[in-house]
Amino acid sequence: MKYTAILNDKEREVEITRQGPHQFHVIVDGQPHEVDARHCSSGWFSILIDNTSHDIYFTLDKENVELNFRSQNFNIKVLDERKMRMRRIRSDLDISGTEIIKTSMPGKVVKVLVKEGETVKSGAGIIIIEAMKMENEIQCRNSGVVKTIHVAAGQTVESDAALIEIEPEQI
Amino acid sequence: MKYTAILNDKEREVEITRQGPHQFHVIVDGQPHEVDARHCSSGWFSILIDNTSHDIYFTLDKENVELNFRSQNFNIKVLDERKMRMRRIRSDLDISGTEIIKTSMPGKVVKVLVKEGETVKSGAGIIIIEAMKMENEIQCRNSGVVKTIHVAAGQTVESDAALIEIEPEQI
Amino acid sequence: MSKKKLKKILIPNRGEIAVRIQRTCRELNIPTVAVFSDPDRYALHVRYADEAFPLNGSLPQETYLNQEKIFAIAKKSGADAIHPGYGFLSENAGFVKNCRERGITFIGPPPEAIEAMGLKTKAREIMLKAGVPVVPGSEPIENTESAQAEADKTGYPVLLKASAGGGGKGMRLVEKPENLKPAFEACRREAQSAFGDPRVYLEKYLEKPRHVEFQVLADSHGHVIHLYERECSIQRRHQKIIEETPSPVLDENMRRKMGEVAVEAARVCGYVNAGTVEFLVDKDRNFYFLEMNTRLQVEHPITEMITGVDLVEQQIRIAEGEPLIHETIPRRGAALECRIYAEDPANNFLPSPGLIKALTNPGGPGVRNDSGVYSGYIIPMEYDPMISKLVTYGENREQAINRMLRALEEYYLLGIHTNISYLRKIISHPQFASGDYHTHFIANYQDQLSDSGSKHNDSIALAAAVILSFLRSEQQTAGRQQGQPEHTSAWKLCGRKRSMGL
Amino acid sequence: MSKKKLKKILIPNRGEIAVRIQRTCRELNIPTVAVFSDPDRYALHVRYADEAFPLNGSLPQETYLNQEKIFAIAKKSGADAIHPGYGFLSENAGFVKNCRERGITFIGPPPEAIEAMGLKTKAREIMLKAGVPVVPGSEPIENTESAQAEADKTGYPVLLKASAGGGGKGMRLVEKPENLKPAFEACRREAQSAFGDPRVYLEKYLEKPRHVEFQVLADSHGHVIHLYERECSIQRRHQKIIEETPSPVLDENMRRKMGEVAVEAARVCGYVNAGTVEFLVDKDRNFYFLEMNTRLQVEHPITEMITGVDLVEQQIRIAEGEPLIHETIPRRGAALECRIYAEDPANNFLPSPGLIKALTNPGGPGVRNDSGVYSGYIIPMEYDPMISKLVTYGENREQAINRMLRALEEYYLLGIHTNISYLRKIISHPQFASGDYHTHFIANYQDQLSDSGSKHNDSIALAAAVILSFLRSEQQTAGRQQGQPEHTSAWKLCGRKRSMGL
Repeated sequence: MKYTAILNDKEREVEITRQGPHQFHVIVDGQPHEVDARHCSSGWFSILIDNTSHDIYFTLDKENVELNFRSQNFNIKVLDERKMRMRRIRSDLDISGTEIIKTSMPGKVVKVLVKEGETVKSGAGIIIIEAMKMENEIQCRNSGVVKTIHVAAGQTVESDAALIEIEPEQI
Repeated sequence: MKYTAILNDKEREVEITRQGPHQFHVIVDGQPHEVDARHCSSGWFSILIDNTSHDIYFTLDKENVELNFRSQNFNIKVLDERKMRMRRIRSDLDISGTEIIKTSMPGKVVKVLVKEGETVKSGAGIIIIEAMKMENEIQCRNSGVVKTIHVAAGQTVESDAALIEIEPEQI
Repeated sequence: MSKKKLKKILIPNRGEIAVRIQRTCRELNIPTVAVFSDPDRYALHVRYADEAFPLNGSLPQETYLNQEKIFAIAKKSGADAIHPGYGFLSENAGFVKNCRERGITFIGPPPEAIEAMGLKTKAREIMLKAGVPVVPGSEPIENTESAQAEADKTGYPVLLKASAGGGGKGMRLVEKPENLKPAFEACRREAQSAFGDPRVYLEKYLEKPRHVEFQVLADSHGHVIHLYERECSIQRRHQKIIEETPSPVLDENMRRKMGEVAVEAARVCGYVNAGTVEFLVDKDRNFYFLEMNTRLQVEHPITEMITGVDLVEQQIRIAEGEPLIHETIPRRGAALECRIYAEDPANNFLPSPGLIKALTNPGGPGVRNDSGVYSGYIIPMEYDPMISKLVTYGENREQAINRMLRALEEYYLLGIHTNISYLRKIISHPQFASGDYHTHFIANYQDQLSDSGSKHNDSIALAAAVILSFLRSEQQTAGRQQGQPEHTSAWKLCGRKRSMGL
Repeated sequence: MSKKKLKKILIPNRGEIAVRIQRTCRELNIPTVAVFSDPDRYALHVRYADEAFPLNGSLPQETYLNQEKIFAIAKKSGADAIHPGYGFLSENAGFVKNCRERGITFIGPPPEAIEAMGLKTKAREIMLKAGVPVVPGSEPIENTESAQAEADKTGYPVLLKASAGGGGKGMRLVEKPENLKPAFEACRREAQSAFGDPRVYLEKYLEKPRHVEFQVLADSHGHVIHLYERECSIQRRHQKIIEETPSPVLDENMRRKMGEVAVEAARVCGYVNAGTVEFLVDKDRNFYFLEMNTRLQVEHPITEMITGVDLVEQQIRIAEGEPLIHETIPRRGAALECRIYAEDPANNFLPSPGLIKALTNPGGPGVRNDSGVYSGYIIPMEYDPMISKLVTYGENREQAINRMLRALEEYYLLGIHTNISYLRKIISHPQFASGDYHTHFIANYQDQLSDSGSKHNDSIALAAAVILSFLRSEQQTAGRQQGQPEHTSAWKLCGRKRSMGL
């Protein structure tokens, strides 16, 4: 069976064939591997890939696979051929470039450092959030114009809530 | 709500009233206790009983509750009033005193030490099972007569399988 | 001071340090009383305690800093002693006085020593009088204008520090005059929130300084000894994250001199119990008194590793009025500590509270993990993101480092972000290995440390991800055929199945 | 012997000792190769290894004792060295010779030393010649008749022991002539199954003996040192279950004498690498050579705790041809080890394999846990039921004991039966605390040790059990009202709910 796996925004071809109850033949980027994969306990996976041993913690959420081993974290999207076709169609429609400033953790807004309509450079400080006794400044990734500010100083915010939206400057 | 809890073959009365989302008023053997009980993670229960803290691991299987804390193990049967009535009716019918010799773990029968029809004293060696590289002799609890032998030397046995049955001697 | 065995110890603290203290108490067969804020009902220190009482509330002021509530619980539970841990009330002289008035033994120094050393500015004055060299700095500063004047006088860069502070909280480096005002304000806010005291002072910022501190123990009979140094120069935002002992920079002569000064510093302020004398060492290996921390330090375990002494036990013995049994304490080998934080190094080190989905603690030879969390615990957003301290011992520095790398690799803490792989990068860095580093180490090597790691595990990850997806789709198909709802975890079944054979 | 850095180490072993060796290898940056039997595919040593190869089969003879398969894997993986651990091939001189022939470094003694010491009977002969006192005993015995004759000559009680044995396996105490025959037969069966050699010999059984052994290290340049003793008198069915160092019975003079004899014993048999010289100490404190174990001992960690030395690292260095860097090694404090078994003390110590439903490893100061299992692991029935070794360090014996009690209390290993509470009873026993005990300790105090523990936690257990039942019935009612199937775990939901508030 053929899959496309997306790691760090790069698409990679992976082909898999079952060889036994726990044994698989896997071709990654054209390289063949013999794999013995076992589910050891909830969330834990032990794989022997060409006899090298790796102890992997995983979570599966739809097509997203999160893996952790040897102190490294991997977020991989795995798509079969049908899903890959759907994705290609969808991506043609996706043209919005608005950056949404979020906080990855709940906290309190200490200060909003920008005003609506203001032009900001990539890496500029946008907002200060206090969480776990520390003040943290959140910066924007891209240059642009501040479009909407959803929060104000003093307000408590949830993780992943949209705080501020920044539109790319029109060229 | 009233329950009968059976611990070490003794019936104990326990009354419970909900006081809050995690708070309970519990009367055990006439002694009242204020309890704050939280489910910390799968199988783990933290209870504060009159402000003493106990970290309890539990498994629930129908009316059987198994608890482990402070290196102690507790097997408790908890019956509500309806189940208690049913139990009383059933126990009147239960008159068999046959002792069934079991092994609590899978293993291999090395030797059967008794014959059918043989009279055995309480504590007598009945069978030798090899498991995990060790030979273990299993003794009977009660004196009686060997009624049925289900296994033979060399045979592999599962845990909790009935190996040998011993009937109490007729008085 | 008369001898008196302690009967029950209340610990108005949380997290790993509360558990650390409980462990020694349990070894000494002294029952402990935990207190907890609303978000901490599920915390490990509550589960580990003998008794636990709610503080009702979530703000520090209404919980771990609330003396009235704490004393009420001490009375109710019959606790005759309090061990404050670090942070919270640990360096609050008023609290210690209140303990004294209530006949409760405070396991720590007398209030006079805390006052003398607690106001960093006063401590500096005392040390200068005793002939101990001190880093140039100011009195407490009340407003931005005075801050500007003092900074101009000292010369930039300067460090702003909470007068009542410690542990890196409420500390800011100011390199240029235009940055002073916002830094001063942020510092006051943090100082207020962390220590309940907004006062801030200012200190000359030394070039390439090393931070070296000495552990001291003083009993109530006038004996003071030291237990060698801890090198704490690996800091991020003025917070120590890796500590080691012995310090790679000290030779025996310097160690002896600094140890004598540390003992003298404790003596001149009438110190009793465990304390730490902090020094800065400049690039020419001059040393300056920085401050004295009048409590157990976060990094105390590395001293325990090389001396074999349990510092919490010593604290309790001293509080009971026992004399120190050690004249001098020999040391052996080397030890290293890494502070494990719930934070995201890839995202500006933002704290990362949330559910710990899986946890494997490292073990084996020479490894100690002082943790405050467990698998299934939800790290609350209200507190410091430090979740554990990983400590290794080695016959020598190289072995301690290699063990730390091994232990960090064994440490799986999943569901949240942690600094584990970041710590590995620091420890594997050749400059760290050389021992020749100072407090700017992290700032200097920031780019190398934020490298996203080797890519050579990519194909392993890809293979694993595809196998997982493949197995799930197989099982979903099987599930649909058997009429099972799709959301039933096929993975559970898979885990159970294996008892049935290969 | 020329110096040669080892590049890759194959470990033909399993369980905690394989993981223990892997840990040091990882610290030294030497990749490891694991091998595994069919039931061991899920074992921790496979998960922890760098490489892992199947041995295909489940009997020891077709797996961990199968030299052909092991050498084939060594070749395939490019391993240039083998660390045997303990048990299995660790004391098989033929295997060591085969390693030598294939150019593979065996991390252990030369085959000649193994042969000399491996046959317990030959070892005794050598020691007698070197003037070392030896327990009276026999040559290997081939049949019941000779056994009876030898036993009559020596006088009852006698000990039957596997000639090729060690670690308590294939050992039987015979107190009366009528018990000799069945014991002899059982012994031979066990010896065959454990060591692949059915030979058995017979030894005089000393009265109230203590078992005290010395750790030795010998390099390939003729240096031999010892690393003090381990007291191993707490035994059940001739298997050590608790070990400590220093031994409470030795004074400095006796320690020095026995240490010298141990070094001499290693020297006379041309020993190289780590080994252990076992002595019996009788009630008048005479000591007798018992045997030499030509491998790493199960209980080696307590020596590591008091000396700070990593014995596996020393083994590797010695195998690489390095000279010992230590002339003598100082010791500090005291250490204790408890062997944690999957067995049921309430049911005649029957092994208790099965699924580990929950596992919390103890931690904090002075605690080391060398484990071979994990939460979710199914302990197979095919192997020894030891699942971990819990080790504590203390400034003195009292602290080491108190820490062990604390650590055992922290140790939750659920789903299977373990000896954890049994170990606590031994350690809390006043006779153990006094240090005045011998190898009959457990037999003598059997009744006290099998006490089912205090009842004062009963009402806590009852309250907890009823709350759990009450909550479940509430949730089942709610579930039925919402049309959920009854078997859906309401408890899961409960665990998740708490993120939503109090």
